[in-house]
Amino acid sequence: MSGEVASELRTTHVLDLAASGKRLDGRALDEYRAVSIEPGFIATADGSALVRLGDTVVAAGVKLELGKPFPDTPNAGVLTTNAELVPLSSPTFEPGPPQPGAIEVSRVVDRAIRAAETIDLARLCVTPGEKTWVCYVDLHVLDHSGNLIDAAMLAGVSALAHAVVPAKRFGVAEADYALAVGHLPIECTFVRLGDAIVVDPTFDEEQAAQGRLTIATDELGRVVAMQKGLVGAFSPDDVRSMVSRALAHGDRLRAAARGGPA
Amino acid sequence: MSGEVASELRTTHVLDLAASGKRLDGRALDEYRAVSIEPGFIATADGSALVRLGDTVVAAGVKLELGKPFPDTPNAGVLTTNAELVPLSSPTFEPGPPQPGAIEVSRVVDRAIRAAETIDLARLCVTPGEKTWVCYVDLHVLDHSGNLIDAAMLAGVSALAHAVVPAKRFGVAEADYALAVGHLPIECTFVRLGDAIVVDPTFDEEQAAQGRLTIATDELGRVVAMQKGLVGAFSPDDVRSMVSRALAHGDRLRAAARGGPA
Amino acid sequence: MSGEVASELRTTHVLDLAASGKRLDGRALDEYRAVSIEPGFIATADGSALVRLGDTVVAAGVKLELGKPFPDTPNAGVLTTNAELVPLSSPTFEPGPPQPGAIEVSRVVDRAIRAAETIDLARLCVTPGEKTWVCYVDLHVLDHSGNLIDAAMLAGVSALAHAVVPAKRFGVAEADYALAVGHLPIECTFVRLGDAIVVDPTFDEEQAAQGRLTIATDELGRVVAMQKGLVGAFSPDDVRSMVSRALAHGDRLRAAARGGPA
Amino acid sequence: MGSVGAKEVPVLLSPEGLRIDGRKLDELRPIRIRAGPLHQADGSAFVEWGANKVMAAVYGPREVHPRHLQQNNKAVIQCRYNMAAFSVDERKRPGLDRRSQEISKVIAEAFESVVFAEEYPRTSIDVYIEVLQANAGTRCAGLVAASVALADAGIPMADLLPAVAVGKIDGKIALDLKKEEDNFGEADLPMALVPQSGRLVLLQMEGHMTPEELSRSLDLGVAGCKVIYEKMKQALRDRYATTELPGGSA
Amino acid sequence: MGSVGAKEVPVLLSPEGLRIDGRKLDELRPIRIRAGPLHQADGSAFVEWGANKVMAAVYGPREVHPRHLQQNNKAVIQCRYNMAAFSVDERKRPGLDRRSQEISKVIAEAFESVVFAEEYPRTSIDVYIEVLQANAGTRCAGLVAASVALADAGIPMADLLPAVAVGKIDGKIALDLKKEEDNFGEADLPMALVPQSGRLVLLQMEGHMTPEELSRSLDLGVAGCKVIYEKMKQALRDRYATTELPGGSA
Amino acid sequence: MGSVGAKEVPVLLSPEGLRIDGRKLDELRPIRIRAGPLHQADGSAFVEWGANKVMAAVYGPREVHPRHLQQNNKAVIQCRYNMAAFSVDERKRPGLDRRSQEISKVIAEAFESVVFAEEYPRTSIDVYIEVLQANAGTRCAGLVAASVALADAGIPMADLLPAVAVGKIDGKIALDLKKEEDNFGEADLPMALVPQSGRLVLLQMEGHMTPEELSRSLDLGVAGCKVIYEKMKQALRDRYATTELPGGSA
Repeated sequence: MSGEVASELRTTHVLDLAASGKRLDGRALDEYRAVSIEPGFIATADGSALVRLGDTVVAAGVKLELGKPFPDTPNAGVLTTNAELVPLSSPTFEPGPPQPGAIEVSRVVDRAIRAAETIDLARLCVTPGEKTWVCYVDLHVLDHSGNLIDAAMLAGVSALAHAVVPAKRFGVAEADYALAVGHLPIECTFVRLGDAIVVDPTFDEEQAAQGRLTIATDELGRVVAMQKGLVGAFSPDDVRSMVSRALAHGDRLRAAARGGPA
Repeated sequence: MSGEVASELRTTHVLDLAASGKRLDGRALDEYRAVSIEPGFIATADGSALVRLGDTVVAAGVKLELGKPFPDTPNAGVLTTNAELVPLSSPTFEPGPPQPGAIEVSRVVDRAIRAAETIDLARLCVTPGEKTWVCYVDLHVLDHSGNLIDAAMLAGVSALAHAVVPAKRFGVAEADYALAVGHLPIECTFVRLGDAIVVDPTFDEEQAAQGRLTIATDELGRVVAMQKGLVGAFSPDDVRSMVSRALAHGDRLRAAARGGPA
Repeated sequence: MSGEVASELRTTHVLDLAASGKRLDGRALDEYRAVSIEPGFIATADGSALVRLGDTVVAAGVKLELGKPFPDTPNAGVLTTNAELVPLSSPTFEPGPPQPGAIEVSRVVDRAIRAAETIDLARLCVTPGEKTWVCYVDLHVLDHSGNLIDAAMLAGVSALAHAVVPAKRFGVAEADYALAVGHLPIECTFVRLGDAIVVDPTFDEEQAAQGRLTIATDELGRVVAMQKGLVGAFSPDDVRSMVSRALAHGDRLRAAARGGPA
Repeated sequence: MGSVGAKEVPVLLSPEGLRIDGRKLDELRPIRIRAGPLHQADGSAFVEWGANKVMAAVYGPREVHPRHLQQNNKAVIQCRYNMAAFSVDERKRPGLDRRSQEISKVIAEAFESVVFAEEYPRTSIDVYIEVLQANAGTRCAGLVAASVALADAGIPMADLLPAVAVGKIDGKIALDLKKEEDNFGEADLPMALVPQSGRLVLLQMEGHMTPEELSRSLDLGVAGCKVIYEKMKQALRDRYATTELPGGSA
Repeated sequence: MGSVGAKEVPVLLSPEGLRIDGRKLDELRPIRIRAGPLHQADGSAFVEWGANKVMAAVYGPREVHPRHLQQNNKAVIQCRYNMAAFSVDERKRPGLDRRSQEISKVIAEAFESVVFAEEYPRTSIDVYIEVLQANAGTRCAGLVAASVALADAGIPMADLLPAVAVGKIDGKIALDLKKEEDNFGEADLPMALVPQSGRLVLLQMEGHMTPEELSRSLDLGVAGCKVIYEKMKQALRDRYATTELPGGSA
Repeated sequence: MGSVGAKEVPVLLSPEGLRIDGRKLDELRPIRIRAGPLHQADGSAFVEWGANKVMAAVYGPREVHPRHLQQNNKAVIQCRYNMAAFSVDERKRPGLDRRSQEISKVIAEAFESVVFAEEYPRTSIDVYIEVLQANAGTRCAGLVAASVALADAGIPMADLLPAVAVGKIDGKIALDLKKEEDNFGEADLPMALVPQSGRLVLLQMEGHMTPEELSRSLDLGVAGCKVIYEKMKQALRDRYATTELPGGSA
């Protein structure tokens, strides 16, 4: 049986199940997979986390280095988010320059961090116009079993929440200190499967999906970022319903990212 | 009928017509298409023009920014010409890094601007060895219906002729001022069709051509640049004849680029 | 007869010959091809050499320019080795970015120069943390008839041994002076052909080889670099035996690189 | 969204509730759409929307390039959103940056949601968008232009795709932000609507909004899209009356 | 090897002949190997070796991509050794630099020397190595991880490929250098062994050694490889008892 | 052409009308051409022309790579003009810059005008030019070398392509400029001639010339090409007497 045929059969099966309110892995439509977060997984990073979302695994590493501020924002630090969807993590990823999928993950995570003001960029500045901390958030996907954006977001904010500014090593302070983080944004992704809208899709559900919507919320109950993806459409009422579900999932996941139990 | 066969038939037809002194669009062999020039088309540029040469459309934008002079010419400004043959403008252009065709257009236009000394690079220098104006001439092809070099040259010099140095915005003078321009070079392109040599070729004529020659002249009646292209050959006498024709066309087109009627 | 079949027949023939202690070009198993070194071949370089190793031809050019030291080694000069396996030199090379083969040649040569401390990087520094000589060793392969690494190494050290620091031209001294060079490393490459191990393989022998080992030695009789390549394996005893052979070949070739007869 | 450490924030709303260009909160900028201005493309459109100038062209259905993207059961839809070097205040380096690549992706997915791609298996429908002059809202202007260009090329679609961004300025929800409003506002929410189904095929957001604000933004955007929809249809009707070039009577 | 002009050289050997982490000259760092931690890959392994953390995955035999690399008589083996941006002290720019490309090449050649590639003509066997945390010896850790991943994927091979580096510190030959030893030592000699034949399929060296030192290094490395070989086999045996994820009980 | 703000202009013509190297205005620099110096290529040539050293090689007719460039009715002619990093005073970054790509294009078009490409449909004829030492006129030296290399490879052509640049120094038309003349002269006009037809297949120009000066330049260049043509034919005749390597007796 060719890969294409197998994939079509799986898609039909996923849609049939959804029509009767069921999912391949037995979850309810609004049930998130088990999440585990291991902060400090990477000793060479200034902040890091390994996140498992079901079988999806993403490592995040935060590095802080001294650099120059941008000319138009002399009093602000620099934040750079980068996602690597390396071919190790999925049969569908190819070696080479970043693909649109990787760029989308990094940009959606980046937008949420900026909009939620997780990092006060003004506090990263060392000498206005001259020297500032550049904060790199590198997201390294290891196992792509669906819903990369949520997993990458969780890994990113967990790594930031546990990051230490290497001020002593770079000779700008007597001691290193914890990176100050404000609101933690949490992404929550849904896909449409026929008339059903399910949360935290697996890889197979993403393949079968008729539209994807990612909603980032912060702890003040605000929406800070959204991204519709894949082929498909949502009504405004669909969106309103997903927003309330995203807020509920966000609260629970945020506690996990801060260090509490998931 | 395949595209290849259609293209061969069209080529034969173009050549047959030329043999009897005629052209597909009814022009005489030495007749240029209608030219229209709209300066100031792009408000975000410091100088701009939209040029239509028959159905060929090229937008040019000039941007001036402060930068460092090259180490070996500390008293001179910097001029950079770039042509984008974007895939929007022709079924024959592909996305990706600049193709040889785009590089040729930008280099031929650039050579003419330099040789004609359209811009006095020395006057662009702000502080020798430290700070200078960098003048970008960006040529954006929108519709490729033949003779891109001439259209791009016209758009480029029109944009330069109407450019304003943003000296106030960059804080190096009290007020912005018009960019000083000297001689305006005009390119005039010919192709051989059998024994005939026609000016300002359309796309179909370029496909049928047995050699192309572009001649840039300035208002002193000098030749400032030439470029032979495509497969084909010209005798020295052919070249001499095209030079006189290029001078005549150049005078008329230059007036249009300066702002007069084409 | 297809290229693939011809190549297989040649491989079989090379292996059959080797089994009886013979080689296609009549050499003994431990016999190096004739070497010729022409220093100063490139007048535009600060040091240069054209090396012929049998039919293999490599040009090396050394250029010295002023630049900034690396932040973590403020008192040291910079050495950069680059190999260009241009498609002119072999039917097997393709245009485009450097292939793994070119990267391997440059890195193996670079490692040997560094490990042998051919150049005292500290002496290249002009002003600590500010200004230093950057030494480029460019290896340009012209004819690839086998054993590129050894030929490139010979060309590189010959070019270095005859290089002149352009101190006057760059305005940092009253006169140019010879670049000080210390130990000259020499690479010696072997391939396995069945049970035989032959030195200085031709292109055909490399195609037939079941493993390649390159050993760089210096004039103190030390091994300074090694690189195993191609598919195949060597026992530790094989390696020990090749090391002694490499030392002997190295002494002879080093004299040629210094300027004496090969 | 406000850049940290950037210049001072201007007053975005007057005491009378008017915006810096005198518009009301639910008012669109002027829009002109011309269908078919280009000769080489199979379909094209030029959109002037406030101070945006955006050209779109469509080629296809045609051979897929590169070949390995070919699909046996439908056309692939490839989209390239590009900004001209001179389209923004500080010259942009030519070529697609990460932002352009992301926008190209979401626009392609929006069109895949309405084009009847299965009618043209093993082909490519190539949608090119060139931003010539940018002033906030270029992805929506690009969608509108590309949508008209697709219709001009005769590509069968379920519907046209009007698009608009809703934002938040000085705490108020506002339709169709211009550059200063986008730079110093609190949120930006671009969307593209399938008018006949009432569903959204493009939806992005950045900033902060309460769920209630977001809900109102969706309604405001849908209403704006309906206005734009009429202008798109009119442009296609006008197509047969005029074949003028861009800027011809601008 | 010591960078010219770099920081002061630390004491690498104590008067008692112990190394900075207390090891003896012929002692390996602690090694943990887990087979099969990943779900998407056809085979995988995670190796923690001293302060190195390296993940490997294998896909294939599968279609060759790009197509023109396909071989009619055997599988091609493609290897990509990559370092994560955060795996080293100073952030590494993402993407393969020249060092990574060279290492990818020699690792691919090592595996081509043992995999029975002729059993899968016209296919590709893709070996991916991701270094997540680096502390000297990552190419050997990568080889070990990839070797177990190949076995986990069921790819037929003549043997597993244990690998280790031998070096020279303070004039002494030492097994399995850690970062400070590598930075300030006098030589580094990584190798990969085919245990059943006693032959080396990967061998590199940089620094300076007398022929006699080199000879002893080869023996020390071969002995080290044999210890690692046992751990690799044990990891594959444990594979059927656990399918835990990386770091699960780390 | 003189760079603005560059060093002082040297005296290019003596009172006696002689040039900085003692040549008369219509005198060529010394030229040596050797056919067939390379062993791997199907054809090759090495040209020393004044202080230029240029190697050319031809491969083909052979398989087209990349495949999609293949033409059903003729061979494609691909040309790559490249400058070695050490060929100029300030080290050149390896790889093709825009200038090299333009020159590659016009040289390819020149050869397409004379090679009987329709004799080898579906193949590629690859022309490689490596500039090892540059001193003005490298594209002409490259054309001459490549032309001899094509003949050495047995590729059928209408004619060889001699080439030379004419320039203007101190207001006088001069043949075959060397570096200082090119840097500080007023015009540069490279051309390539088909001797049997008297037609030009490569022609470029930069600087300023009156139509009358240009006319004389064409005549001077054609005369120069004819001298070079004889040297090219002699090199091919000598090919059978010697197979020496480049620089062998230089």
